[in-house]
Amino acid sequence: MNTVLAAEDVVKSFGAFTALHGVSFSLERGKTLGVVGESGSGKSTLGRIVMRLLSPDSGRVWLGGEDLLALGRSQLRAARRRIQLVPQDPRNALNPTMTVRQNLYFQLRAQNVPRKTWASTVERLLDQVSLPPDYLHAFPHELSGGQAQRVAISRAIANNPDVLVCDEAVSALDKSVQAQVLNTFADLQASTGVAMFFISHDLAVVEHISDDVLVLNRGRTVESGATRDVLADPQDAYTRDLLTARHLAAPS
Amino acid sequence: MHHAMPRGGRRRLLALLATVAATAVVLTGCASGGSGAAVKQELVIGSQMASLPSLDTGAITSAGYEGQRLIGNLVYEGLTKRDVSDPTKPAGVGAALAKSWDISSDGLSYTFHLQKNVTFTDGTKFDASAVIYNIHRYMDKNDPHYDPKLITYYAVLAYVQDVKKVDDSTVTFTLNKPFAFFLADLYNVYFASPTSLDKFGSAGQAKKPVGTGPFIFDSETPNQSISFVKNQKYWGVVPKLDRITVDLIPDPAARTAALRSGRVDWIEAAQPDDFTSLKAAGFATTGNSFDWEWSWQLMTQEKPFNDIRVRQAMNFAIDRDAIAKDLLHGTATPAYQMMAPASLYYDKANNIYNYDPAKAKQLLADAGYSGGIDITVGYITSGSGSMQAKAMDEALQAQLAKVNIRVTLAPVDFSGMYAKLGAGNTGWQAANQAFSLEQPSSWGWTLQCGSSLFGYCNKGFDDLRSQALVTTDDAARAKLLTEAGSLQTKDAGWMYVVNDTAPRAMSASVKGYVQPKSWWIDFNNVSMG
Amino acid sequence: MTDTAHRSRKTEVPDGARAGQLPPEVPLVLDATDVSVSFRGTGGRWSTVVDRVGLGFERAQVTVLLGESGSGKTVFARSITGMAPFGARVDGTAIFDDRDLLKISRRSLRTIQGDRIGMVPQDPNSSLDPMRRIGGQIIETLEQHHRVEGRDAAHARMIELLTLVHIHEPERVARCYPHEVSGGMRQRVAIAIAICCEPELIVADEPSSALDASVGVRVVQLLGDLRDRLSTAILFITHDIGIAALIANQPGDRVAVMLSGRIVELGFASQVLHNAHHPYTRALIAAEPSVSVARGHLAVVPDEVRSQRHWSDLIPVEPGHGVARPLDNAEAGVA
Amino acid sequence: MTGLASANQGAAVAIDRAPKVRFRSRPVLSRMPLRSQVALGVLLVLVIVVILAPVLPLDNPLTGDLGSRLLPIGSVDHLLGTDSQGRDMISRLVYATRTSLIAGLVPIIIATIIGLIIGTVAGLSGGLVNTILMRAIDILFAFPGVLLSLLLAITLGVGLGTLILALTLVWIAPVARIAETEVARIRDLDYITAARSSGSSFPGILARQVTPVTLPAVLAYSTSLVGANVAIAGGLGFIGLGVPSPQPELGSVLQEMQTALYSDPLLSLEPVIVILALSMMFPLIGDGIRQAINGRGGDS
Amino acid sequence: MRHNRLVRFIGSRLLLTVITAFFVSMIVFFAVRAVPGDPALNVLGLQSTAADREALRRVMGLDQPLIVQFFNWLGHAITGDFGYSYSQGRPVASVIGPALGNTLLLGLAASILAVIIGLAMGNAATSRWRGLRRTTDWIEAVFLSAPQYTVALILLICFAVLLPLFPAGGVSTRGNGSVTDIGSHLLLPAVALALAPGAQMARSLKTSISTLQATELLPSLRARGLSPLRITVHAHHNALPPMVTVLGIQVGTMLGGALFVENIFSIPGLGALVVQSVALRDYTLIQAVSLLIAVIFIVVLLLADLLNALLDPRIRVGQL
Repeated sequence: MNTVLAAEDVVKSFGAFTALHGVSFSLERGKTLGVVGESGSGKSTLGRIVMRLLSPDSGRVWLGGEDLLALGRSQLRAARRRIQLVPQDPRNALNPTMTVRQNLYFQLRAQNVPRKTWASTVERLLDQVSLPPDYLHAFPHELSGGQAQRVAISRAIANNPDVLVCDEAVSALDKSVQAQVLNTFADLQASTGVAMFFISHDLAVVEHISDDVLVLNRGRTVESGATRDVLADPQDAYTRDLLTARHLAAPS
Repeated sequence: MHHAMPRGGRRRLLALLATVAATAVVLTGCASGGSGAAVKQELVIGSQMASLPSLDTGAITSAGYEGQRLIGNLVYEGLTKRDVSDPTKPAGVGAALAKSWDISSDGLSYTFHLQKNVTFTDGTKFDASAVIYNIHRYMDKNDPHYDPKLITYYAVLAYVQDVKKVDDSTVTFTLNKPFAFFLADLYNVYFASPTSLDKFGSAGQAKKPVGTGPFIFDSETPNQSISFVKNQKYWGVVPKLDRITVDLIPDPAARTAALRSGRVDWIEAAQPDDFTSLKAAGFATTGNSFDWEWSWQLMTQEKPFNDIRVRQAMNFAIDRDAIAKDLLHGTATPAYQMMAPASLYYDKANNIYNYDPAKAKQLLADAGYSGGIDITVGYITSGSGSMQAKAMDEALQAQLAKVNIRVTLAPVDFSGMYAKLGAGNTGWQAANQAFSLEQPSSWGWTLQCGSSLFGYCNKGFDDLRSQALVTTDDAARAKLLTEAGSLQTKDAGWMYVVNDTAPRAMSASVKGYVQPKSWWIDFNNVSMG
Repeated sequence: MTDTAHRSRKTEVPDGARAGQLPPEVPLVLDATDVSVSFRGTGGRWSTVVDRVGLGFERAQVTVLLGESGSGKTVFARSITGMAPFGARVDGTAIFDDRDLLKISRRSLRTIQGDRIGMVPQDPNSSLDPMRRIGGQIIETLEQHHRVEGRDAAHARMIELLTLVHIHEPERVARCYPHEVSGGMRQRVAIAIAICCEPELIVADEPSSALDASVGVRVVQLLGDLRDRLSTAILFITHDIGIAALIANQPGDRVAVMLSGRIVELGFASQVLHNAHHPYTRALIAAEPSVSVARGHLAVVPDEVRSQRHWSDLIPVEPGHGVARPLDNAEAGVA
Repeated sequence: MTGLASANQGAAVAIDRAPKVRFRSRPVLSRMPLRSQVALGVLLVLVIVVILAPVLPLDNPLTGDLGSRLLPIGSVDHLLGTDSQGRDMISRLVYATRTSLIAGLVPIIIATIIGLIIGTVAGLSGGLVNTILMRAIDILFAFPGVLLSLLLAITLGVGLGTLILALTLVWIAPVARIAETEVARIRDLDYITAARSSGSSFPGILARQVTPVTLPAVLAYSTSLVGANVAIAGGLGFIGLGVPSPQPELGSVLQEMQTALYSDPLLSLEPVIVILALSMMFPLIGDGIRQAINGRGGDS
Repeated sequence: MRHNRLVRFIGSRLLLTVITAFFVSMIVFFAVRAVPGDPALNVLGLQSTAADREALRRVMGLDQPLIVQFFNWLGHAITGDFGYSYSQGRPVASVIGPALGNTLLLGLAASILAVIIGLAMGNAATSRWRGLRRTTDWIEAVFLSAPQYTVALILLICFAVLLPLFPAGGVSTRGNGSVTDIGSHLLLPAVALALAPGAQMARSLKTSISTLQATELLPSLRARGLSPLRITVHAHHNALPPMVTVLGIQVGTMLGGALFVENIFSIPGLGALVVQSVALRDYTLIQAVSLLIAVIFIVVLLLADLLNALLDPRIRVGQL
């Protein structure tokens, strides 16, 4: 049983607006699930639910076999150490009042990493995302977008989580920087076997990085399966529409 | 549908703006309304009253003597009045609605011969029935217009057993015991129109008083001002002024400002510090000594003032001359005893307290307070006759501090002072008020054993006073009261500070005003020119 | 020293590059030469954001300005249309109709902006006045430039414009406030305003980047159609190579690649996108994620390219296609 | 994206190029604008004077000589004149400033601590807790501040202690609201979301992530509030609800000097100017702090 | 549908106002009731007996639980019966009337001035001349933080005492109710009240305009070639809703400032009445006037919101 994250029939409404109408998926160790959809499709809501930043109205979420929704406060804190977030906006990914080192230390404290290993751990982490240790002293506003995002990734992998939830983690970056970050993700996955729940509106990115894909439209799953299969032969009109846009815009 | 909305919105906005503008115009109109054509003979007085009293006869006294002086005496009259025609003498008893009277030899029966041809300003005739109607209203609990508040201001009526009509213009009062100040004290027992009372009751009187006085109540703006117009049909000398307006300006600096800006023609209790600059600017200032004591009433039943030495120490500790001369620029004279120099009961020999801090300290030490004392003193911030209370009390506070008498000042307003005193638990060791002692019949609440709000009790003093109250011979009575004053002074019942001269300032256009040796004023000769 | 390569057709790199596109005597709509823009940073130091850039625009031609954030492409486009950001210092010339837009008075500028040069801003959510109805905003611009006489004519023209940008219920949409319609619709309205006076040049600054991909693609297609119908020159700014390819779809369209305030490669779209010579352009294209590239192997812009401070003027590599080469400090100083 | 923002990003790229990276922040003080530095300097001098007042060669502020009342400015022994009790104005004003600074600062300090806790807790918890706390605070906001302080002052009675208590109660709501706004601004930012999903505890996030970001802005605001608070305390003193006499307090000195409004207007202007200066100094300093924070780029 | 939205907005706003007003009245009532004192004594006076007072206390309902008293008081207050002011010797309502008129007049004058100051300074602060901007910044800093009563005193001393150009107090000259006369009386106090609100509005205008500059609206309008006048109209139209909100909030500042300013300029308005009733310790009056001032403020805030709903299509029909 290699499934690290799974959801079944998740429903979530905000007032009269239903963001998710019963979405299910499962994600295996070392794999990447791409979640695609345009704004309002519910993909970010799903991301927040699997991290239990939001509670669904109904449905179930398992993290490594544990029912995430049934956990008590302290169990939840422990569970959260196994699933980590790589946020969208590099400008807001890090606490602006703290240096890179302090930002990482906060994470290590939260993860119950022994204090005496902190100093060496953070250097190792920066190295993993190809940043020199000088940057430990930098404040976030002194970093470029790509650098900040790489620090955010290093924070997320600080204690070898099972799953990374990447919520539009590369969409605010310039293309060339995006490439760097995507490479970093791929390298990390290869070396640590972390599973990725990869949310993006950019079909190209998802195509490139995902093993499986989940296409959402207005809160419903319109397509799911292996990336290659789905995108080669989309069954749903919405997916085809997305693909058309993608292909139109692709440099031929 | 949808494009109707914003149009409507805009129209509504315009309507709103229009409403605002209209409101402004209306308000402006209101503010200007009522003034109409220019009134030439109009006097505007800036008074130190902080609020207007109820306008029902006796209730006017709730604003103190100032209320009577500037409101009550304009609208109402009593059978007698305080005669202030001679500015060199203290006020005596004069005839008012009664043109003359006979007193029985036992002093228990007073027969008043009423003025004829007097009518209330609503046309009702003033006659014996009207007198009886009013006295019944004050005394008879079953009278439909009986108001328990009024009788509290008419202590004199406690002596009255019965009132009888002899004929239309004659009434006889029968007293339950002889009372030497009966005539004097009737001065403020006002008479209101029975017609008006029957129609509108006490509440009506409180809003729209109808009396026989030289002026008729015109209008009031609560909290701001009250106006009177001349009573054209006044039975006596018709006043020269067409209109008197009294503005409430409790703040002394604001009174000066109002006088200077021409908003008022006359201010009560002018700030002495402003006298020089006011004179330089062409304003007239007046003042005359009269019977007005400004003192601290010490709570003699409680520590530390239950010890006479502490009370005397207070009196030796203060520099009255500095306060009278430096602080008040001579608008008051130092008070070294209970009676004011302008009082009928003044005796120079009783001036026993000079400025002697060393002696004060010694007395305190003798009383066992070598470390000094801590006291709280309530004082009236503004209102009838309180002079420059804050500045004076702060000066006293500083002077007393030099002999280790540490004073905390507790400011209250005029009515708040009496409410607190009445409640009994003031938490103060002394209170600062100012009053006239020309009415010995009303000394009860200040000086009489058992009823003094300050706990003052001296049997000898009470005996002399009760004797005086039934002594009809003026000289003998004065002697008794002078002796009483001497006793109280030796007792150091109060801390005597100064006697007021009622400083006023007025514009040069106010003519014919001579300040009497009294609290009372006669507006009949005053005119604008 | 000057980027003479772009200045005018006479000095455009290769002869015959234009063959078949336009008659040679057709003048440039806007000719920007040697434009530099700098800002006063903290401490009063001037930092140059656009460095001696020149570009000319012809009717019915799309010029794509391709670059990443911070490359100076927006500042350049705004500056040459007289819309330099507050506090910017602009040097150079931008000749439009024999007048230099960088020199003429604001008043004269106003008669050109909106009338003969239209602007499609990046974010339609903030470029339309939220307090005014859509129709009113179009009519306002028409009236400002005296393009219509009378209310009825203005209304008719407004409806015509909305129809032109493929809005199906123009009467209803005209009465809506911007927030009542979708983002794509708002961008169409912005385009309608930009073209309402039939301008000779449209500057479109990333018009699709705030929109969902499928909506954005349609907006870009709309702009392409309008170029055909109105023969307008379009300066199209984007960071997205896919979008660049989508709009620059005709043989005469050009792509200029901007890096740190300099144009490092310029040529016809087909040349630049399929036969890039400059290492930066190549890296950009190779950085495009795709199934065909193995994970972890997307190209990255080499550090030495990014940190290169000086680039030469464009050097022709084939007809109509020029590339800048790196200069060392000495050369830059000499140059 | 504006040109300036692009230019700034250009600067960020520049770090990539720099061969040797050095990160250093300028101290807060030097990033303040000149006028804030001046205000801070004046405040420091004032605080020192006020603390040292008992050992300075000043006259007794409580007793004066009735013979030398209302001396004009420039008198030999009394450079700033005397008040209506003949007390030296310099001494009066120094000691009054002392009282007023206490009445101005202490309530704000306490209110900031309490308000910060309420505001950040409400802001970060959201939901019902937020609704209840913030609605309660909204109700306090329905009072003009002066009126609320006046009501509290008469309820609690006259005196420095009660004045401080009343003013503290007045200022908790504004501070809490600012703190809540600040937290709400960052609540859904990525780094807080990341912190929440890190497995850290609520107090941990509050103390280590939220408070450091919120604090500078709240402190800047609170500093500005001291000015308003000095003004209100003075106003209460002016109408006799402040510190009882003879203890000098700027409001009561102001009221006291009204006596001289016509005889010597300039004399009566002295306390006005001191109150004016005090109430303007703190907003200037607060503004300076705000600009210094923004200048750090930490949050804007 | 759109109408419903507006109706719902107004309805919810009204409900909120009523709830706020309820709690506000609660605070006013209990704050003042917490002050020790015997209202019966105030009414009956010194000579009354304890039994009389006790009887009156029963009549006045003072023997009932506080919460019952509160609802009684509130019920009466809603019908305009605020009780009896012993210091004024008449029903509170009759005292408040004229004071309210004066305060509204002063408030209106101050609001108009504040709007003028706000527009002038806001535009100066966003002008293209650096010198003007900096000067305006300084003036704004001064205006924002100068306590109203200090401004009032300075104006009084400068323009009524040292240089007697304006009257030192009151609302109008005796026998003269002309608009110019009232204007000359209200000018100084209105200026004293209007500076801070004016500066706040200027700040709001400045923020709005620079926000519009930072977003693409103003650049886009410029790109459309619109004349400066049209652009200014657009900018001010957009800046209007926040300015209205600020003005609404600032009315609170003015009402607070009026407490002192009315006193200084001897204007018999609500503010002066509060201060006076504090000096008189007339708690019934304090309760009534405080409640009235707070309610005026709440209503102004409501009006500002409603006005915004009319001004701003996004509130009127939109997502908010």
